[in-house]
Amino acid sequence: MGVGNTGDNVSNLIDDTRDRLSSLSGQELFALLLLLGIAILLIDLVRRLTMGELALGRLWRYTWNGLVDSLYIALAAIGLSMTYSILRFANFSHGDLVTTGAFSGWAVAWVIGGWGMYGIGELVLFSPTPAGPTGGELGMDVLASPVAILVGLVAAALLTIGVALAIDRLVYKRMRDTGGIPLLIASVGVALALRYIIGVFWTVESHSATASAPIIEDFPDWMWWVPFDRVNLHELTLVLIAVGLIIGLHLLLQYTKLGKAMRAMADNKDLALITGIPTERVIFATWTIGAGLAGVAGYLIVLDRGQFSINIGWFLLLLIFAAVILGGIGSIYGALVGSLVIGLTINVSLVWIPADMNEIAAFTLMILILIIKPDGLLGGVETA
Amino acid sequence: MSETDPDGDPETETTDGPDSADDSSAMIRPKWREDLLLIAKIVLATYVGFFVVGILSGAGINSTVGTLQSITFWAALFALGALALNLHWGYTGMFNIGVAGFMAIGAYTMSIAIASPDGSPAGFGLPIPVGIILGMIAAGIAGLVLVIPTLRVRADYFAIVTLGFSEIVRLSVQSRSLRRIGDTEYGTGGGQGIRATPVDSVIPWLFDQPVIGDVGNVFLEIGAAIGIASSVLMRGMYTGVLILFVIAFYILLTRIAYSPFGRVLKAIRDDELAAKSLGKRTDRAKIVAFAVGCALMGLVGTLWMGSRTHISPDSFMPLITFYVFVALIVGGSGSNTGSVIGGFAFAAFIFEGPRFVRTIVRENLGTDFPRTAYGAFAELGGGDPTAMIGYVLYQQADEVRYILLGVVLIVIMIKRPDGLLGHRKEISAGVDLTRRGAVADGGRPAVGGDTDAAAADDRQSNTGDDNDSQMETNDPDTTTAENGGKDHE
Amino acid sequence: MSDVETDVTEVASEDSENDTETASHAVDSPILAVENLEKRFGGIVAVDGASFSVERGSITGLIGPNGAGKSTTFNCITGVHTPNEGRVVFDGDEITGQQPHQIANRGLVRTFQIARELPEMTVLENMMLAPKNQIGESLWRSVLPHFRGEMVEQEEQLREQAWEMLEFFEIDHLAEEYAENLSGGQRKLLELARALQTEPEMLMLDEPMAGVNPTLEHKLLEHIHELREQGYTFLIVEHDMDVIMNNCERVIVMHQGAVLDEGTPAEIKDNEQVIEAYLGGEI
Amino acid sequence: MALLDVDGLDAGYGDLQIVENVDLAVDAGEYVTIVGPNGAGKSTVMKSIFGLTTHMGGSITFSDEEISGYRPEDIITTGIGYVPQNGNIFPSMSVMENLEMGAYILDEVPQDRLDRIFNRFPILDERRGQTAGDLSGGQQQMLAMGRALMLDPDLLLLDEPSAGLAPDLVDDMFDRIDQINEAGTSILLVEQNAKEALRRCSRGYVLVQGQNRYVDEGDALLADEQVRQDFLGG
Amino acid sequence: LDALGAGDNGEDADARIGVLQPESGDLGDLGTPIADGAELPTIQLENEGVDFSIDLRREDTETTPDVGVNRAEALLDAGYPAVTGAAASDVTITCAEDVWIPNEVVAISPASTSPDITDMDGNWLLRTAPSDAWQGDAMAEIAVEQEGAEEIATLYLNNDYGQGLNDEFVAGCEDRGAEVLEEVPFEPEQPSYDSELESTIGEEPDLLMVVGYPESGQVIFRDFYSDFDDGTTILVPDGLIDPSLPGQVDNPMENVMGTAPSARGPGRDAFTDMYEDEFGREPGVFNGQAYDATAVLILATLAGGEIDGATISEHVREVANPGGEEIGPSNLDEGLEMAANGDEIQYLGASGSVDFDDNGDQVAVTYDIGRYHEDGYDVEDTIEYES
Ligand SMILES: Nc1ncnc2c1ncn2[C@@H]1O[C@H](COP(=O)(O)OP(=O)(O)OP(=O)(O)O)[C@@H](O)[C@H]1O
Ligand SMILES: Nc1ncnc2c1ncn2[C@@H]1O[C@H](COP(=O)(O)OP(=O)(O)OP(=O)(O)O)[C@@H](O)[C@H]1O
Ligand SMILES: [Mg+2]
Ligand SMILES: [Mg+2]
Repeated sequence: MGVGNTGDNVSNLIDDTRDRLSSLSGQELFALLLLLGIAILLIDLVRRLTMGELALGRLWRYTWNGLVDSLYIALAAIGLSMTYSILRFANFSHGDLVTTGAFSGWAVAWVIGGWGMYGIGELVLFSPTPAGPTGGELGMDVLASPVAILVGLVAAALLTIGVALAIDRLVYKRMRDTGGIPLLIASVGVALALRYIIGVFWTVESHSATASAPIIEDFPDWMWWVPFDRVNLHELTLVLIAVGLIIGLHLLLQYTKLGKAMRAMADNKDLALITGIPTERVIFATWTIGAGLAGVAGYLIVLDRGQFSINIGWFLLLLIFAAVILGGIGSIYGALVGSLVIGLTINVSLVWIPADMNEIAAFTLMILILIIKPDGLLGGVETA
Repeated sequence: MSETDPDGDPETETTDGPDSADDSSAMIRPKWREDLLLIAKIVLATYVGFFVVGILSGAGINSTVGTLQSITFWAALFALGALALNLHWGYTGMFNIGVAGFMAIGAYTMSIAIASPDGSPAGFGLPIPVGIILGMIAAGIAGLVLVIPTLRVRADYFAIVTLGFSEIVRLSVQSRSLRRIGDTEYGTGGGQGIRATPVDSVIPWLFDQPVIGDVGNVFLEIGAAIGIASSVLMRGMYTGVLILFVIAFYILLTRIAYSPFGRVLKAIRDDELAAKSLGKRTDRAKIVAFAVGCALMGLVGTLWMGSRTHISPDSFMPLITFYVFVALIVGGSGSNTGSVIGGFAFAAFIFEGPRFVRTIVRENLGTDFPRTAYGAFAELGGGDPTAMIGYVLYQQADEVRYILLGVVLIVIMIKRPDGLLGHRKEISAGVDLTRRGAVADGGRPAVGGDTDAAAADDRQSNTGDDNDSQMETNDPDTTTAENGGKDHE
Repeated sequence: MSDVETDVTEVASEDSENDTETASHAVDSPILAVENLEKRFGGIVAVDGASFSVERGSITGLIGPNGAGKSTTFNCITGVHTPNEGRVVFDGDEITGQQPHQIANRGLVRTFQIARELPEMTVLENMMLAPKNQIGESLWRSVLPHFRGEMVEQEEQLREQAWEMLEFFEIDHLAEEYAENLSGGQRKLLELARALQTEPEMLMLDEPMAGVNPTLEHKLLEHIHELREQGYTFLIVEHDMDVIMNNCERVIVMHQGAVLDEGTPAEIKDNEQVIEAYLGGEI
Repeated sequence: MALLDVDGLDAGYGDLQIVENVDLAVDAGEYVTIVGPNGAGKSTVMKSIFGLTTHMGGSITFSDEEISGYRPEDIITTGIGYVPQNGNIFPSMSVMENLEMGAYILDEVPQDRLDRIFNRFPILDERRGQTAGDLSGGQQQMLAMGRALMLDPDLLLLDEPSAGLAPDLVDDMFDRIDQINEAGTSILLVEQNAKEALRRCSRGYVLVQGQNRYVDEGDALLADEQVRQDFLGG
Repeated sequence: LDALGAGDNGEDADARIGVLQPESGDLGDLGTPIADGAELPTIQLENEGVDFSIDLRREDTETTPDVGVNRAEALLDAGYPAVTGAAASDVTITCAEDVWIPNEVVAISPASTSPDITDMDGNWLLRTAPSDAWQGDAMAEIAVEQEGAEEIATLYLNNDYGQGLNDEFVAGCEDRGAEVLEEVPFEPEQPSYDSELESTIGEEPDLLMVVGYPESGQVIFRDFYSDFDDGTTILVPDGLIDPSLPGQVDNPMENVMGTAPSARGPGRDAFTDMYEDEFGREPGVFNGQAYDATAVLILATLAGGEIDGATISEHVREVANPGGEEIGPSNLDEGLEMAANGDEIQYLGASGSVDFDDNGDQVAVTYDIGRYHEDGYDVEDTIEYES
C-alpha cells in the first residue's frame, strides 16, 4: 500500500509534541501559571493598597459584594449540583426556576401587601396598567411589611417546588433512563417554555417589586466591630436567610438518611433501587430542595435589587454553572466553594479590569481550573 | 443546479475500479437519491403551504414571496450551522454549545478585514472573499486553542466550557477595551459594533461579478414580469449563494461521514478508549474535527453577517446556538440529510412561522389588541375571545415562538430523540459494506449463510492479489464447513 | 461436534510447541518484556515491581488472585495508565509511557475485561475501524477526490478482510447488527475479531472467557490456537484454571502487584506458594 | 407452596420482550440454579423478580404474596436479597458505607451481621475505608455479596457471583453460598460456571432464548448428554 | 373577500406608511408609545373623515437589528415605500444600510439620535429627532458651565446610542476643561450595577452622567440610592427620562437632572390633546417626533402623487421646509388637500418646526432641561441649538 504512510513521520512528531503538552505535565504547567498569576495579583493588590492607589474601603466593598453575590449564586448552585448528580443531567432550566421563584414569590407578597386596596390582577401582574401601585406605594420593605415579605419567601419556595415537580412529572420522568444529553436538551426546551410562559403573563418588560431598602446608619455602641458605616437591611436579610438555609441543608443531609440515599443514587441508581432506596422519593426530595433553594434565591435577589424581568435567572445561569463545575458536581460544599470563587472573582477582579470584563474573568477562570482539575476543585471529594 | 452537482460528483471519482464502477456510486451513498427527494418534497410542500396561506390571507404575492425567501435564507443558514455542528456532536460526540461564539469570531474577523479603512472603528478594506477566508481561519484557530487543553474534560463539562467560551467571545467583542485596541483605530467597536460601508456589502458586490451578476439580472427581469420586486430577488441572490454553500457543506460532510475518518469520529463518540486501543489517533482526530467544525461555524458567521452591513455583539447571544441545536435535533443528529431538513423545518415553522401567523392575524383581525395579559383576561371575561387570540398570537408572537421552540425540543426529546427522520443507519465507510465486492447480481444479497457460496468463490479469486492479509492462509473449506455446522444447530 | 472440538484443542496445544520452533520469524528475544513495573493509586500500590517477559509466538497466561494487579499491569503496558516506575519493551523498542494508539500501532493490541464494543456502530463498522494505515483516516484524504479513489479501493479490500474474519469467528450473520444488540459472548468474539483486524503481532486478552458460556468458550479457544499457529502471540489473563492449564505454554503468577512465579503450567501447579496464594485447595 | 413461585412470566425492557412464559419455583431452604447460554435472559428473569423490568404477564408470588408490580423498595422488605450481575456496588462510596447501604431500610446498622460479614470476607474489614470503585473485580464481588447479606434475606438472588473471581475464591464463594443456604436462606443462582453450580444445587433450570428448556435435579442435568453438549461445553 | 383586500389594498390607498418601532425588547417601554404617536395622524385623519385613504402598518423591531432588518424587508415587500422608523440607532442604521437605502425607501426616524446617522444618505434616511452630537454637547455645557463640575464620570449603555452620546459628552466636557475620571460601559438587564457604580461613584466625581434606558436605569438608580447616594448630581439624557421612574425606584431622585430634545413645536398643544384623547395618557419622549415623521411622509406622498420612494424623497423637504402655507397637527386634513393639489406648504410640527437639512437632520433643535421629583419629572429650562 504505502499510500497511507506519507507524512506519517511529521504527524507522529506533531502527535508526540501534543501528547507531551496534553499530558499531566501540561496540566501542572497550567496550574503553575495560574498560581503564579494569582500570586502576582495578590502582590499587586498589597502594593496598590499600600501605595494608596486602592482605598481599603473600596476593596472591602468589592469583597462584600462578592460575598453577597456568592450567596445567592450558592443557593441556586447547590440545587443545580444536586439535580445534576442525582438526575444525571445539566439542567438548563434551573435558572428559570430562579425566575419562577422571583415572580411567584413577589406576586404573593404583593397580593398580601396590597390586599383590599388594589385588584388582584393588578397586584399579581405587578401593575400592568399605569394606574397600579408601585413597590414603594405598597411599602414592600422588610420593616414596613415583614409579613408580606416572609409569606412571599415561603410562597416562592413552595410555588417553585410545585412548578419543578410538575415539570419533572411532565418531562423528565418520562426520560429517566435516557442519557444526560437528551435530558440536557429537553431542559433547554423547558427553560425557554417556562420563561416565556411567564413572559406571556408578565410581559418581557421589567418590573419593580420593592420599596427602597431600609438602611441602618447608626449602630449601637456594642457593634463597634462592624466594618461598615451603613447596612442595607435587604442585603442583610439576603445574607442571613441564605446562610441559614445553607446551614440547615448541611444539617439535614448530615443527620438524616436522605444525604446518604442521595449519594447512593448519584452513584448507582439501579443498585439504589435494589437496596430499597425509594428512588422516586429521593428524586422528589431532590427537586424539593433544589427548586426550593432556587426559588428562594430568585426571591432574595429581587429583594436586594428591587427590580426584575423574566431574564433574571437565565442571565445568572452560566455563573451558576460555572460555580457548580468549579466546585465539582455532586458536592454541596463544592458548590459553595465554587460560588465563592465566582462571586469574588466577578467583584474583586474590578481592582484590575473594567466592569464590562468581569464575567470574562469568571468564565476564563472556570475554563482554566477545569483544564487543571478536570473534575472541579472538590471533585471526587465526597461530602454530604 | 442543486441536483446535478452532488449526484455527478461521486460517480466521476469512483470510475477507477473496473467492475465496481457501476455499483459503487449507489453503494457509497446508499440513500443519496431518496435523501434528495425527501429534502425536495419537504421544501416544496412547505413552500406551497406558505404560499397558499399567504395569498389566501391577503398578504400579496410580493410579500409572500418575500416570506418564502426569508424562510429560505434562515433555512440555509441554520442548515449550515447544523451541518457544522453535526460534525462535532453527531459524529464525534463533542457537545459544543458555543456555536454562537465561533460564528462571532468568523463574522468579526471578516468585518474587520473588509470594513473601510476610514470607518470607525477602521477596517482593512480587504476584498470580501479574503475576509471570508480569514474569518474561517480565525474561527478554526480559536477552536484549536480551545480544544487542545480541554481534550480531557468530561463531555458535559466540555459543553459548559464551550458555552463559557462563546460568552467570553461575545463579552470581549462588546467590551470597551477592545472597541479600539490600544491607540489604533482598529477594533471591534464595542457595543456599537462594526459597520462595513455599504459599498462593500455583498449583494452589490455579487452583482458586479461576471457570471453571477448576469444570472442575477436575468432573474430580476423575470421577477419584474411576474410582479416580484427586485429587492426580494436581490436578497434571493444572496440566499442562492447560501444554498450553494449548503450544497458544498453537504458534500464535504457527507464525504467525511462516509469515510474511514468519519468512522474514527464515530468510534470516538461511542468509546474513545476502545478506539485508542485499536491504534486510532483519537486526540488528533478530535482536534481536527473540532477545528474544522469551528472553521465551518466561522464561515457560517461570515455568511450570515455578509448579508448585513452592520455587525454587533447582540447577534451572538447563546440563543443562536440553541437555534442551531434545535435545527440539528429536529432533523436528527448524526445525519447530514437530517441537518438540512432540520434547518429548513426550524426556519419555516419555528423561526418564521409565528411571525407569519402574526401577519395573518393582523390582516384579518386588525391590530387593536390588549397589550397586557391583564387586559386580555379582562376582555376575555367580557366575552371577547379575539382579544385573547390577538394578545397571544399578535402581541405575544415572540414569546409564543420561544414557547413553541421549547415545547418542540421537549416533545422531540421524549418522543423522537433521534429526530424527525428517526435513527438513520448512515454507515461510515467509503463503500457499501453490506455486500461482498464482486457479487455480480444487482439485487441485495441476503447476508449470512446464503452468501457463503458466493463468498467462498470470491475469496478464491481474491486471495491471489490480497498479499497483505494475514487471513489468506485461512483455508476456505474449513470456514464453509464450520458454517455448515453452525447451520445445523 | 463437541468431540471434534475438544480434539482440535488438544491437537492444537501439541502442535504449538513445534510451531514456535519452526516459525520462520521467531527471534530469540522475548516479544514483550516488562521490567520492574510499578503503579500506585494514591496510597495503594496496585503493581509493585512486576517483571516478566512473553515469548514470541506463545500463549502465555497471567494469573493471580483478585486485586493482584493484572488488569493494572495490562493498562500500564498498553498505555491506558502511565506507570510510576519501570520499563516496558515491546519487540525490541521501549514503549513505556506511550499513548495507547502508538502502542497499538506497533502491533500490541488488547481487549478489555469488560468488552468495549462500539455500540452505535454495526459489527461491520466495528471491524472496518480496526485496520491500520487506512488512507481515508486523515481528513484531507477522505475528502479530496484525488485520494478518494484510492480510499475506495482500500475500503473494498478491507471489507473483504472484515467479512472473512467475521466468517472465521462465525458471527458473519450479525454483520449488519448494531454492536449494542449483541449478547455478552458475541461481544467478546467481536472484540477479538476486531483486534485481529489491526494485524497485530501480539494480543493481550483480559479475562476473555469470563461470563462466556462453556460451549462458546471452546470455540474461542479453538480460534486462539488457530491464530497462534499463524504466528500471533497471546497474553491471557484468566481465572478459569482449566483454560490456563490446558492452553498456555507458560504461566505468570502475580500476587500483590509482583510476580510470584513463572513457569509451565505443570511447574506452577506444584508451587506451594502459588497454591496458597491463588489456587486454594482446588488442585 | 413454594417460597418463590414464578408462573408463566413474560417480561422485557420497554416494548422488547425477552422472557417468555418462564416457570420457576424455589422452595423454602432450597438451592436452585439457572444456567443457559449468553443472552438467554437469565439476568432478565432475576431482574423481573425484583421488579426491575417491564412486567408483561404471568405471576410472581413470594411467601404467598403476589409481588409482581411491586416496586423494588417494597420487594426488598418482603425478604428477597439481590446481587446483580453488573454494577453491584456504589463505586464512590466507601466499603463500609456500601455495607451500610445494604441495611438502608433498617433503622440502624445491625452490628452482629456486620461482624459476621467481616468474618466471612476479611478483605472487606481491611479495606473498610477504601472507595469501593477502586477495589479489584473480585473484591467488588465480595462486597456486593456482603451488602446483600446485611438484611439476612429469606431468598437470595445471585447473578453470576463467581464471574471474575480467582479459583480459590470461586470455591470459597460456592462454599459460602452453601453455608448461607444451610443457615436457612433459599438461593436462586445464575451461573456460567455451570458444572460447579449444578453439582452443588438441588435443582437446576436451563434457560434458552427466554424460555425454560430443561428442569431437573442438578446432578441429573449434569448427567444429561444433550444438556452437557449444548450448554456445558461437553 | 375582506381577506383578499386587506393586505394589498395599496392599490387604492393614497399613501402607504410603515411604522417600524421597538414594541418589545429593551426599548419596548419607549417604543410602543412612539409607535402610537406615529399612528396618530392616520387615526386623526380617519376620525376627521378625509377623502384620502392612508394605509399604515406597524411592525416591531424587538429592539434588535436582525429582527429590524427582517421587518423592514417585510414592509418593503408589502409595498410600503415610506417608513416612520426606527428607534435605537443600531437598528435604524442597519435597516437603512441593508434595506432602505439600497431599495429607495424613505425613512424618517423619530427617535434615533446617533451622530453617525448624519453621515448617511439624507435622501433616504432623515430624522425628526436631533443628533446626539448636539445633545452631548448640550449636556456637557450643562455639566461643566451650569453645574460647575470639574471631575466627571460617565456610565453608558454599551450600544450605539450609549457609546455615541457618551463620546460626544466626554469630548464636550474635555473641551470645556473638565476632567473625565471614568467612562464605564454597562450591559442591559444585569441583576446588579454595583460594580459599575463602584468604579464611577467610587472615584468621587462631581457629576455622573448616565446614558441608558429605563429598563436598566431602574436597577442603576436603585443600586445608587441603596449604597452610593452621597448627593452626587446625576445627569441623564432623554433615554432615561420616564416620569414613572421615581415610583419604580421608590426614591424622589431629586439629584437627577435630565436633558431631552424639546417637543415644543408650534403644533404641540393640538398634538398633546389628540394624543391624550386617543390613548388616555400624556405623550412621552419622541412621541411628537413620531407624529411629525408620519405626517411629513403622508404629505410628501400626496404631494408627489405616487407611492414610490424616489418621488416621496423628492417631496419631503418641499412639504416640510419653510415656504408656503403653514400646516400643523391641527389642520393636517387641510394640508392633505393642499399637498394633493400641488400647493406649496410648510409643515410645522408637534416637536418643532421640522426643517430638514441636506443630511436629513433637523436644522434647529431646542433642548429641555428638567429634574426628577417625587411625582415624576418636570422641565425647568430650555436651550437652543442651531446647526
Ligand atoms: N483506578 C484505581 N484507583 C485506585 N486503586 C485502583 C485503581 N485501579 C485498581 N486499583 C487497585 O489496584 C489493585 C489491583 O487491581 P487490578 O484491577 O489490577 O486487579 P486484577 O488483578 O485485575 O484483579 P481481578 O482479577 O479481580 O480483575 C486493587 O487493589 C485495586 O483496588
Ligand atoms: N436494558 C436492556 N434493554 C434492552 N435489552 C436488554 C437489556 N438488558 C438485556 N437486554 C437483552 O436481553 C437479552 C437477555 O439478556 P440477559 O442479560 O438476561 O442475558 P443473560 O442470560 O443474563 O446472559 P449472560 O449470561 O451473558 O449474562 C439479551 O439479548 C440482551 O441484549
Ligand atoms: Mg482485572
Ligand atoms: Mg446475565
